[in-house]
Amino acid sequence: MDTASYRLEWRELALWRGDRCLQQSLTGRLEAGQALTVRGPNGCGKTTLLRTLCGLSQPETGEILWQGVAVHRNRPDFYAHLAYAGHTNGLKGDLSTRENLRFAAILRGRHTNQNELLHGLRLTACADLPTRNLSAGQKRRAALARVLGSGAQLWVLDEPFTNLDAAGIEWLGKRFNHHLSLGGLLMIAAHQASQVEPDRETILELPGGDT
Amino acid sequence: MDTASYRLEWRELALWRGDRCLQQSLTGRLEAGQALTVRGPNGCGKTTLLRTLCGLSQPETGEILWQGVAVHRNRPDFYAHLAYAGHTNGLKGDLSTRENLRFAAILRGRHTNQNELLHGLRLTACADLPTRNLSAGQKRRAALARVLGSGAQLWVLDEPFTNLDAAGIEWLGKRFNHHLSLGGLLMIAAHQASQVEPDRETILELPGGDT
Amino acid sequence: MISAFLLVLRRELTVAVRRWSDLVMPLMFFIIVCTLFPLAVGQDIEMLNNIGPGAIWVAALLATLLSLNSLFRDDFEDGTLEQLALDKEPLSFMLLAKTIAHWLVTELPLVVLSPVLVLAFGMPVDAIPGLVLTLLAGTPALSLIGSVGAALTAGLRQASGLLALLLLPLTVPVLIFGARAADLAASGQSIAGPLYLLGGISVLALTLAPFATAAAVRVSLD
Amino acid sequence: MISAFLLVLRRELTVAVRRWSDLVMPLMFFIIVCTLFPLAVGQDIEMLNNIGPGAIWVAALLATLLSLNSLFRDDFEDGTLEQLALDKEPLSFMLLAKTIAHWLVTELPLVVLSPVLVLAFGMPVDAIPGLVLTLLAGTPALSLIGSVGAALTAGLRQASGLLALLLLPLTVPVLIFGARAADLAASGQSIAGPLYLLGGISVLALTLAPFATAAAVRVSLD
Amino acid sequence: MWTWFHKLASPPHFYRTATVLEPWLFWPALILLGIGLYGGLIVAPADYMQGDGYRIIYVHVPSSYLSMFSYVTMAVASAIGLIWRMKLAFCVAVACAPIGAAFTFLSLVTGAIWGQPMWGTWWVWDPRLTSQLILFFLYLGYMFLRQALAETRQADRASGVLAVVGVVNIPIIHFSVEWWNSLHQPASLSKLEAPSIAADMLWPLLVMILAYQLLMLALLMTGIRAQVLEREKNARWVGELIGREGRGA
Ligand code: HEM
Ligand SMILES: Nc1ncnc2c1ncn2[C@@H]1O[C@H](COP(=O)(O)OP(=O)(O)OP(=O)(O)O)[C@@H](O)[C@H]1O
Ligand SMILES: Nc1ncnc2c1ncn2[C@@H]1O[C@H](COP(=O)(O)OP(=O)(O)OP(=O)(O)O)[C@@H](O)[C@H]1O
Ligand SMILES: [Mg+2]
Ligand SMILES: [Mg+2]
Repeated sequence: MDTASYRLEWRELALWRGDRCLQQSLTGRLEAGQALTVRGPNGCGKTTLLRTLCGLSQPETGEILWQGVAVHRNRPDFYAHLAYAGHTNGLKGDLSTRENLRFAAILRGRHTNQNELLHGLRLTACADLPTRNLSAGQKRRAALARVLGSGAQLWVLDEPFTNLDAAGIEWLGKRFNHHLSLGGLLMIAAHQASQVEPDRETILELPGGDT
Repeated sequence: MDTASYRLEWRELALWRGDRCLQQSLTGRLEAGQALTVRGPNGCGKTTLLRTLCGLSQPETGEILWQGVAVHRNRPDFYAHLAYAGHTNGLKGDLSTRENLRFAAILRGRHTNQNELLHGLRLTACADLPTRNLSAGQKRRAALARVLGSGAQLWVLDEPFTNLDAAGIEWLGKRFNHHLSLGGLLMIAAHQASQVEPDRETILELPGGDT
Repeated sequence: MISAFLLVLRRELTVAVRRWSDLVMPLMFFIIVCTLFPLAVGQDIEMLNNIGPGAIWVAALLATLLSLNSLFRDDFEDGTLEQLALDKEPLSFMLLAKTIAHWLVTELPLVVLSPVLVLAFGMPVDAIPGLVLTLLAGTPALSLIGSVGAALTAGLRQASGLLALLLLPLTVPVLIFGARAADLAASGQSIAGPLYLLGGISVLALTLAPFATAAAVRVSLD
Repeated sequence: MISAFLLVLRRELTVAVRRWSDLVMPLMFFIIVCTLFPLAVGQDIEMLNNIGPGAIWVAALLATLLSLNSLFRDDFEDGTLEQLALDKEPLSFMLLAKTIAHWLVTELPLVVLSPVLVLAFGMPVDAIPGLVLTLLAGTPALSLIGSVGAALTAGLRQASGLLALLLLPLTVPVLIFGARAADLAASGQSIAGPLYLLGGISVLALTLAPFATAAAVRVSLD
Repeated sequence: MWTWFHKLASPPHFYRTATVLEPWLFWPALILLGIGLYGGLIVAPADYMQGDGYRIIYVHVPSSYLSMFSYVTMAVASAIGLIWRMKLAFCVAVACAPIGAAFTFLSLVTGAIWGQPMWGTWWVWDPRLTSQLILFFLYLGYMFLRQALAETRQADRASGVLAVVGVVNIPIIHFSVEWWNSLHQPASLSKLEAPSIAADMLWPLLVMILAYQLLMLALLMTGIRAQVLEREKNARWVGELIGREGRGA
């Protein structure tokens, strides 16, 4: 990871779905070495916010800046530093975990040591099964392995702890802190504790959810 | 709910996937008013166990009895008392929550008051959206609503707390205890605390998971 | 049991209406295939007349194949198939309702549209009732037999080729009798014989296919 | 950029080869569709001869449609499409790779196999080169135009369904020119005219379709 | 009766039975094949219409007949497996498929070779020929479906359903000649009272059919043994078996 310090900013975002306004006037920033945890009741717009910041959805109003440059002006540069894992796992069910990871790594032009990562995530024994056959937690682990091995500075994770067992959650927390200590940026949406050291963490509590 | 006391038993179950033996010689029983929480590391076979007990998978060896009768001998009677929610939500994305629930209710020959349930699960505001548009937690709530409104004695839930916010988890715990106090049976797989009163709960700790 | 049946039927129809673009595809395909023949074969009226009934039947079979692909796959993936399998009502019955919905949504429009296509092939107007009758008698068998294949391949992705391979041997008799009867009808002869046969196949399929489909669905879920 | 392109191509091919049956399946499908025609239409050799080119083109279009159905839907549902959209390489390029893989896996085998089917229709052996050439020139257009439609329907908004419906007729010109050219080839005439036209459509599709596909994918993901 | 049935159905026991039976089927099959070929190619006179070309009948008819026999065996075994949840039955069904497919292929090829001089073309879309081709597709479908389903248990049951459903095609093949006017030879053997074929030509044919039948059973035994071993590879008795043979060698 290079040592330049990165920063993501967003200003006056308004998030709409259909004819409902989920959130308004969201402004914030995330700097190197910091984590932002988005919390809030179900349906308040966490996923929508994360997807919007990644450029998968268009905000109704407002702008998003990576290194001070509007994201949609410079997708290639932004995406070169971004790794995202959403509610869906982004794995091809017909390929094994190893193959899925190798594909993701080469696409990023990296050659990480897969084995260490697979071992840490306790996926070694099932790394050669088609991911379709994995258990829910194993699928989630494989999706996380893609992000952890991406070498990206900014990790955006939507409920990363879903389906993980206690040991997995703890291990993941350690990796988060390690990533932050190297100057990475982390943004997660979660209903559980984020496992990040408190002094590195900012919590964004989104209001809303329905009656 | 009628007052007869129900019971589910299983003897010497062996669970296999492909050429891997996940669990062997599982024997146990679940009686009216009791909850069984299945725990264990990712990939140890919780989902497989639950699906097998419901009759969705065939066990390699062993038998499963409902009221002392082998389950596959008497599907209609067993299924009349069973409600299951797995990792997938079992919702038609093109239909609204209300439509999905109405369908489930009529199929069971029941006319529960949907509105109360929807209100409790905080789904009222989005009850007429196609479920495809719901947030992850809202989808989960809709799937749970199907089980909670089913009037079945035996609830089998695979990681019911996934994607739910804190308030939702608490609310669900209350419903569990209520169901048990009426003489219902509950079986869940979970990585979190099950929210069930300790004296009603049995914990089945499955060994395994991979290196 | 009847109410469960009607309920499933109604849900399927509702979903189909919401996804109307999926609905129109097989129909468009049917029309395109039928109009292509005159283009490929040329203007020779007699020849067109000759291939007309066969072509319409082939188009119907292919349109069916196209739509069968997703008959159970969506339900398999979103978990609703699982829920049906866990119901106290007999699975075969509810799957029959699904199949009937498929017939209403995919096949019936073809049947209704076929008179127009008769004209495209320059066939005599008298041929219309015969053709429509054979399609009415034969297409239920296509849907029913198709549902068995669709259930067997529900859990598989990219299974369209496999599905065709599984279904061809089972549907060819329907195709042959159907085309034969339509041909007779076009030349003004009596179609009673093959028509009864087609009806017979459909009734046979109606009594047996739902059980095979249910068995296949249970296997796919395992 | 090129390496990302090749990588996507390789992954797609790996997914296809994963189960070798998947690769053989479009072929089987193609053969099966082609055998249906003689069964339905009868054994009259001259007639078979006449419909042969058209039937082979219909079979090719159908095989394409069936497989396009799931070209992006799977990727959409399992989230890999999202991942591609978040990559630093241009999305249109990677989607083009996917489309080319689709062509290699689905269409190319058909083209290679088509000579055998020429025999099934009792067409003269001289017709083979012409048919193969028209298929080679025309099928890329089918895949490319199809990919736009597949991208639009992946997320299935109502409006995109409508667009897909509009796209389907776009493949009709390809089909018509293709069948016409194959027909000319079978009767020993020069096919240069329609062949250039087909090639032209394919080249046009190659330059425009990837951008439309990428835009459609971004719309589907929003 | 039932105890015997259950004993036979236990994989190790059946494995041993099959091992014993195999040579007793294989060698007689070879001998009969020799006799049949001798009778068919040398003893039998040339046909007054077809000359020597008709001799392909000695391959064509037995393989055609066995293509159907194998399918029925496969379907019956599948039905037993589905109803009584008997794994061994599925082993039988799985072993039948490639054998049956091979016979069907042989029947198609010899038929086509024979058709060239007889009808002046390799292939016509005649009902019998078409339905035989369809039988071939049915076998392929069975094997491809198994290939596509990764888990054996699932593959067994799914392909079992297919085999049972597909059995409706067998009567269609057999009666196709009578139901439609067809180019193909109508039944000549089944008319027992007055066989429409000379005795010199007939007996080698019968011998060949018997030889093919025995050969098919021998191959079936081999196939079943392979299946049983494959499925029970983790069982103790297989370990012992391999250990013993390993020591023996
Ligand atoms: C590709 C071409 C052919 C195919 C697929 C084919 C297929 C078959 C089949 C399936 C049977 C078994 C019928 C039954 O047992 O019910 C059969 C039997 C027979 N075939 Fe063919 N055949 C072909 C060509 C021919 C030709 C060219 C001849 C000779 C003119 C011929 C002569 C016979 C005879 C004599 C029998 C025995 C009929 C009986 O006794 O039932 N076949 N063939
Ligand atoms: N074909 C196969 N061959 C070998 N192992 C397989 C095969 N299919 C599935 N498995 C393994 O079987 C196990 C299935 O576990 P299951 O889904 O029951 O786990 P679980 O306890 O529910 O886990 P989670 O907490 O992650 O949901 C996984 O470990 C998976 O890797
Ligand atoms: N077409 C629409 N019209 C109105 N509201 C919509 C529409 N589509 C989506 N929504 C609403 O937008 C919200 C989307 O929320 P989002 O998925 O961002 O929630 P979330 O905070 O991630 O929730 P969760 O914790 O459940 O994952 C939901 O409340 C949903 O009901
Ligand atoms: Mg969310
Ligand atoms: Mg699980």
